[in-house]
Amino acid sequence: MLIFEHARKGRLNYSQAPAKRAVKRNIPENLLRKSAPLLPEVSEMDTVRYYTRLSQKNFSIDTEFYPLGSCTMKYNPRACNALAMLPQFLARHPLAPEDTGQGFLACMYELQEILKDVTGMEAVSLTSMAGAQGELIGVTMIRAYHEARGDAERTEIIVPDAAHGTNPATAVMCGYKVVEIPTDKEGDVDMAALKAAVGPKTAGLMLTNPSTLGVFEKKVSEMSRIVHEAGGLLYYDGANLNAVLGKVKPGDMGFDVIHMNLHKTFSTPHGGGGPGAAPVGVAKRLLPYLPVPIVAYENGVYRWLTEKDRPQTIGRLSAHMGNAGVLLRAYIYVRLLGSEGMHRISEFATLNANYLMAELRKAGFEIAYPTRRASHEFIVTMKEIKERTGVTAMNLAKRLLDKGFHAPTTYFPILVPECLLIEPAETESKETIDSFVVAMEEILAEIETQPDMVKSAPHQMPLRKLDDVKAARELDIVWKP
Amino acid sequence: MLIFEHARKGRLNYSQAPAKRAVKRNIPENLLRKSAPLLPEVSEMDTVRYYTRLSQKNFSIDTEFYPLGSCTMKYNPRACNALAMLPQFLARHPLAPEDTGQGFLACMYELQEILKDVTGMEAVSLTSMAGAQGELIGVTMIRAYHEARGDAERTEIIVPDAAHGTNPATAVMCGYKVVEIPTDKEGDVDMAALKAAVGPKTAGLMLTNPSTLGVFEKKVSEMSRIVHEAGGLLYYDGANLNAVLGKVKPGDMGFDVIHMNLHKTFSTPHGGGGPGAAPVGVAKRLLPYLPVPIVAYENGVYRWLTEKDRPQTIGRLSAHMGNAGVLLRAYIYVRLLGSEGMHRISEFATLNANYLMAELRKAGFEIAYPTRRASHEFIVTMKEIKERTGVTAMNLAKRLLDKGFHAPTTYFPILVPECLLIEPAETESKETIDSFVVAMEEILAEIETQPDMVKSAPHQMPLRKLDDVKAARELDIVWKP
Amino acid sequence: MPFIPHTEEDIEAMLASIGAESIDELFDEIPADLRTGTLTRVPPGMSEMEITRLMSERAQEDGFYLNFIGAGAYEHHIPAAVWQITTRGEYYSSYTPYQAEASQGTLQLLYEYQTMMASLTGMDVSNASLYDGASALAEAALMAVRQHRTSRRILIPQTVHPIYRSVVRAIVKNQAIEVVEIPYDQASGQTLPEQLDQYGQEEFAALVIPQPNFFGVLEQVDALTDWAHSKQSLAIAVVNPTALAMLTPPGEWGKQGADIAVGEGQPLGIPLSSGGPYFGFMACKQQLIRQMPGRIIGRTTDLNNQEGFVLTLQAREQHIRRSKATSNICTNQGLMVTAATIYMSLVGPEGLYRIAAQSHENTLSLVEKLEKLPGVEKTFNAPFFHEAVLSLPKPAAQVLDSMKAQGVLGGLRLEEHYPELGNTLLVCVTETKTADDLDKYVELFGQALATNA
Amino acid sequence: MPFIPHTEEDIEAMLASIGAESIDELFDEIPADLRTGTLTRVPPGMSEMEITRLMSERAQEDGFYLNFIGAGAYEHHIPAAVWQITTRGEYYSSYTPYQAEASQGTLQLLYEYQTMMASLTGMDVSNASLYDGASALAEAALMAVRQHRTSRRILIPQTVHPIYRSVVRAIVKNQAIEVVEIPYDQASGQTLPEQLDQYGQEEFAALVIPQPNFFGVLEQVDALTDWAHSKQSLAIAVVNPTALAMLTPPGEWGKQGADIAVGEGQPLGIPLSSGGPYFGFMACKQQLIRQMPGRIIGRTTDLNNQEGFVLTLQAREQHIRRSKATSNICTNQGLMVTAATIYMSLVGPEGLYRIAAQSHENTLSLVEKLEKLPGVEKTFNAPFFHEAVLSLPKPAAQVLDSMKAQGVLGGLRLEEHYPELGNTLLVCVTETKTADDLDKYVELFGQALATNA
Repeated sequence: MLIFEHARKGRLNYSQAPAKRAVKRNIPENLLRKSAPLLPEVSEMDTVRYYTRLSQKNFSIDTEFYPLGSCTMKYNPRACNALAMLPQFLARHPLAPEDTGQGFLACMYELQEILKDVTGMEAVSLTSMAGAQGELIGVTMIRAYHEARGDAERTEIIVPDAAHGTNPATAVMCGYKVVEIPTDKEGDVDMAALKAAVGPKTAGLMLTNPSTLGVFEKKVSEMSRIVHEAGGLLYYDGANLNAVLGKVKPGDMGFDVIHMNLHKTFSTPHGGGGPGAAPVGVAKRLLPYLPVPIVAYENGVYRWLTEKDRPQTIGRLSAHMGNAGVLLRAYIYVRLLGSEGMHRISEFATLNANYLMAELRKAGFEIAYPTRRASHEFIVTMKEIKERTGVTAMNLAKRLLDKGFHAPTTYFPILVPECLLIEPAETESKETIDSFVVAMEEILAEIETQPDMVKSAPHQMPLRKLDDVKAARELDIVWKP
Repeated sequence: MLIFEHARKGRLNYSQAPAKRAVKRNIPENLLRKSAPLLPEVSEMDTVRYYTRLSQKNFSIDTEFYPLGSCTMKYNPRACNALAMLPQFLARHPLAPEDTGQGFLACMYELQEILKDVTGMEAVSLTSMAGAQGELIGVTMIRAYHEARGDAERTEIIVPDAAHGTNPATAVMCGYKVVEIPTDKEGDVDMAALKAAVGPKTAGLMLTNPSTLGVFEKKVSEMSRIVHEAGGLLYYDGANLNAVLGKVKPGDMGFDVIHMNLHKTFSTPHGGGGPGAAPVGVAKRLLPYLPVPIVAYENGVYRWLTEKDRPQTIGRLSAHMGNAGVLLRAYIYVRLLGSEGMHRISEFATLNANYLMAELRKAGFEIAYPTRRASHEFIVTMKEIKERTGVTAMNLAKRLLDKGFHAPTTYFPILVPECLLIEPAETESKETIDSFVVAMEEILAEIETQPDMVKSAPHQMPLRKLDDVKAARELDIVWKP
Repeated sequence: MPFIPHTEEDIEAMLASIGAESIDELFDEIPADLRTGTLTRVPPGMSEMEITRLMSERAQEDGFYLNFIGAGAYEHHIPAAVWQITTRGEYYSSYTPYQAEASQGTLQLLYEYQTMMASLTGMDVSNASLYDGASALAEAALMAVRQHRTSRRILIPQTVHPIYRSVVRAIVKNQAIEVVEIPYDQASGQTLPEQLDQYGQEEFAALVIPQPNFFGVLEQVDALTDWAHSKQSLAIAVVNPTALAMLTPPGEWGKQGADIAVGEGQPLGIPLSSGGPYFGFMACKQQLIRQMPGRIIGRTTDLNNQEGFVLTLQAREQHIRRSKATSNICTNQGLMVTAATIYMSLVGPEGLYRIAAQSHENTLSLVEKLEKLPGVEKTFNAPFFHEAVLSLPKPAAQVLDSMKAQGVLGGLRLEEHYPELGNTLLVCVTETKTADDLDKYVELFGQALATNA
Repeated sequence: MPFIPHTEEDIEAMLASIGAESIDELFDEIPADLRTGTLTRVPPGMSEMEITRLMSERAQEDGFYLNFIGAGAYEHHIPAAVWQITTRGEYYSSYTPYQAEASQGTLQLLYEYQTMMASLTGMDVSNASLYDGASALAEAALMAVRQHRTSRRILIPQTVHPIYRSVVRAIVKNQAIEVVEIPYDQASGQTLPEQLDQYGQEEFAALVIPQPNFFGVLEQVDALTDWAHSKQSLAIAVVNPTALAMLTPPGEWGKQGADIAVGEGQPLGIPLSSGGPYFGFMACKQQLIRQMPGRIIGRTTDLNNQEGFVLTLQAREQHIRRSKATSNICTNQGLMVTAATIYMSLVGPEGLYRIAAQSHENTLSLVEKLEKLPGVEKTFNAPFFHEAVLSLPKPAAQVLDSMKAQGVLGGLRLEEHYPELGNTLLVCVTETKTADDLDKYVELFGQALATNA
């Protein structure tokens, strides 16, 4: 039953609204609404009850192991939430004078400094509200850089075929043509193809390292050299920064611009699909183009740098300065871990991934890149199993739900058939990983003995498998009374 | 799996403890602990995950209809929780000087005034931490009163057989003998028995009105006269105050002392069994005996009254001033409702109860006191059904759990066989009550067609019926590794 | 090791299973010359106790002010239930609902959100949110260009929030889209329909119509919408969701209604929080749905024919369509929308109306009182919603500084964005302000005007 | 109608079903002369917005202080996770777990709590909590009297918290139980075992043994316990749960261990909150279990032989046994114990040890620094845990007032309860205080001593 179906006409939560309708008004009749909007008329208690119960229908990090590759589902410390929601922080208006927000701005400035250090970049802007927006900013800066140099010929962005879909989509949004290059069988970018692709039209290369295949691009320095020599710039998609935090700095790998998904590496909550935050870091040559505002610290005072201070900036990407509350959570998280904790993130994310990979291999699963170390994630392919039994990666994923585990990422990266991209993250214990292996072993046995049961999973969830095709075909996206 | 079974030796949440063991020490070796206590060694995330999932195994007001008679399970406004937990309130030490707590004390003083007004009593002390402690305080004051008058002969407290078990237990704790008097078939106290029971030994009468049978004692004024004429005092058990709030004041009914369960009438949370709070109100003659501390307002300043101000006080019942955080929640609740909202509580609690009683009667259930109005609760008896089908009140209760409703109170009051004491409370909507009636009708049908299924309920819960007898016989109350 | 649960025994057993000697060995594919040295600007770790104290001190340093600034972010009462439920782990720490069967909580809620927003805006459909109001407007502009096919020109009145205009420019510039700004009428603060024709001589994809506009002023939305449609262009509404409880929704503007409605969702239960996270909303007509970026939730059935919810129309999105997607957008602002949905459920249609009406009345009252002060007058003569521009007889900065010293943030100076307006102040009053607050404002404002500085 | 969901139509339909004309008619059994008039001292209702503002203002009025008061309530760091989970609706708004199958969350947690507390105190069993430390001590006294059968006499050292002694007297007096107070040694602040014999000549039911005692001083618990047992009496321990991470638990005191251990549970994750709600804990030896008041949870199995938890030994309780119950207690402090259990899980044995050890070290450090000030000395020469009594060269009230004006609460004056000690101050330092805090304390303290007032 939807919230609307709990409603009764005329019901009102008197505590939550002014005691009566104000009457003073200077609005012409023709601008006034004629009929009330369809908002539910439900009591406060029933609203609380409804949304509390509804929440219980979600899997989440706080309730289940969630080894979703490429998403870094790790513990979101509760302290980050509590402290970012201190009443004074919540109450502060974004346009309140800077001298009424020195405490907040100090956090933002320090976060910028910390992010610069861990990425090896020259400067950081916190404004971006999501990874995809970070990419947009990054590629826009690449474009601005070339334009400022009067180099109008560069119309292409090179993207490996293993990249997140956001990479090519972003390049197109920035007016570029996408040149896709293939991956070799070891999971690395095909260097010959890269060499063939670069040239005077190359504006830049977008690279995720470790890649979405869960392996470190060993020849990244050479790639950097090739692209730079051709006059292009290097973009670092920070989606997998968790795998190398404190171990390798993107700046040292030769990247000119990077976005960092704070909701991944820096453990801000995913919130059922946002809000994220994805600060952007740049090497020196892109410094003038960074989006504003940026926090500066001058003469003991924090202040915003704006277009006035940064005349070449690509401008603003959000109405204020980005997702401040998310940034606060990330700030608190890095302060909790500190310099001595940064590299532990990647170490234990990597340990967990390699251990789980080893255990699943022993259990009989096929690893897509068996000769490689896993980064913080790795790929199992169900290709052989599917051909033999008809059970797909998605079937296995749904069956895992029955066993109390969220499924890994399925069918991404698209170049590995029937793949499961598995990322345990560093906050999971060996016991949890072991119990996941047991569940995977059980399913492997079920596939042999009762494949139809696996194919029709889930069975233990409140709902059986949902019909995606029907959803798209008989589109019902707004409830009608 | 228990939390202990998620533990690993040597695991530590570094964020939650000092960075190292402090070494400075002046404690002799023989006073030092030799082996570590059995506290779990579980990661922060696993602790959060474990207790989050565990919580989902509870029914609660925030998730289910909970018509538990005599318990007044109504909505606990979330604002009360949020505001009582403002950081300054939480941080304040109970022994901090009064001038650092004027904001808090103002709330307490106003709460006292409000409670005096709604009960018609002369003064109120907020110190009591639960209903049973309120009773202890009340009867102790009755004792102090008689003792102060040199009247040592009064050794008996009269208690109707319908009373809560706390009433006789409290009288005994206060050194009194309990004289139990019966209930007539209309659910009222047997007046002849009362008259026979009172006399020079009578210290007082403890009465709940409306009674636990869900009916208003119509002859309360006469009872008051009888007891008072015999030299006894009247104690009002405020458990059912919700039924008459703003309609009748216990002071006007002639009561000398009253406790109010704030966790019932004033909607503070039950918290899985506490903390409660049960301020005590007194008529003039008991004023000197009220427990301290009490908040006074003098010359624009709030301060605690202590033994110095109140030399005849029965003393202190808690280390500080009672359950301050609970009192704050109740204060916020009464301010939200205000004077115009007090009587609505009883009106709609009564409307809901009488409506549900009428509907259940129509559905074929036997009402224990069919000629009476329900107060905020009423009793269904399964006596005939049990005799005919063997299905008990407890069986029905368990079956209700399967249908997503918490069970009513069963087997209390003990004088009605196979009883269900049902209290919907004013915050439930007609739709919810109607859906409960549907569930009750379904069970009634199931009793006729599949009584064994009903007898072996619950079936849909995570666990089947638990073995109470085994629990008591093979006592296991502490986990052993 | 904060947040890392591994014991020494665990590490040994895991390395043994992997067949590695040390954790460091697991990084052996990273060329040695790339390995990072020490971090120099990350401070040492803190315990939760220490960071709690630090953050509490910083919060106290920032303090509380009586706030009369609006300008795109509005202080409204947020019921305590909203965030107590929203921060439940099941909402707070779940991912995008890719596995529908394990995400019905979020999915069902988002479907309800879409329904509420479609109805509030009077449009046919809504997506599940975008980053914020400004970027939502940029996405609407891109959407209009895709739909129009022939023109890459967008008309934006200068009465649209100046930063929204900046954001639109920053985002659409890459795609060679031209943004044409339309000046406003200095008397009314409105975009006058009768003066538009010069901008319509060349083809354009869409006209943006703010309601209320940045000045708080109500635009002549019917005429503006009809004008855009008369030019075979789209009408994009930028609206305040609280105001929509009182004002004609975009779907009913003019003869056909606006085509796309976007706006900042923050007023619906999201704390001001120094500017974010907020959320942008976007609703549109049925025929534009496949051009709409962002997540969309659809109702469907499961194998047992039980009703349930899934992400739908994913073929528009980047993770399926890559370089051919409608946008690069990958997330919505799920948690914010969770809060907004609970907020809208708690206040309901009548509650939201009262909130809007009270905000409106409070603003009218304050403006009336301020107009009585010598030299103070309304800058514009058109009706306004819950913000108004006032012309002052002395520099606004001085007045604001003086009020700030007394704990009141008196509004926003318009000088930076509208130098032509001179000494003006944009002041906003919501339902959170009492009669005493208004009196206090007037008193401090009067004092500030009276002092020489 | 706040929190009442009834529409006009609902009310009409419900009255029709009942067969009543009006809601008022439902009250027709209440004699007319008893009907209440208007309420005169209840203010008009407020909206949530209004009460939020009022409470926020009152909270700000109270402000924050750097607190060095202990005396039975201790400021410790509380992990954010504790209360975020504890206030989840499922814990916060559930009732006593009478329907076990619908209450496994609370029941399983309470079973774990019992296990933790039994282990922390070194006792065999624990109940599921009592109201607070003071009332728990009173219940322990009653329990000892029931167990002893022949004596109604309880020995309580004056080193036990003065208010605990008041509460015990208030509760046990009704049952004609005699409370005998034992003076302390003025040099050590301890209860000296060698001076007890005069109190043991007459039979007594129990000796109460605090550890640490109210002065923060560590008692000679082994000798005290053995002395009580040598007189065929019970030993009742009153202990600080944080201290138990470092100190010998009551179950190991002397040759046989104490018989009952009680105390205030507040240090285990419960905010100071002006004094409550806290919780009392009680643990005891196996053979006393049927004398123990309060709820007890037991593990059992269901019809399918699955493990589960229920309330057990209810035959001791008032709702079954009425006038023959072990106590009139009806509730525990469920929600507080929920928080404490999560707290103990988060800090674990090592964390709790570090918290205790750091508190101890901090107190030692502060005392050392203060002793260097002229005229300041430790009042007692015995070891202490995280509180100490200091003798001052001038009235403690003056010193405290002076420090308070600088935002520091310097401790508790002992004069009221221990006039014989003169100008003394009980000061407490927990792990929450930094080296800077101690320096600040010393500086302000020194200034306060130096000024003439």
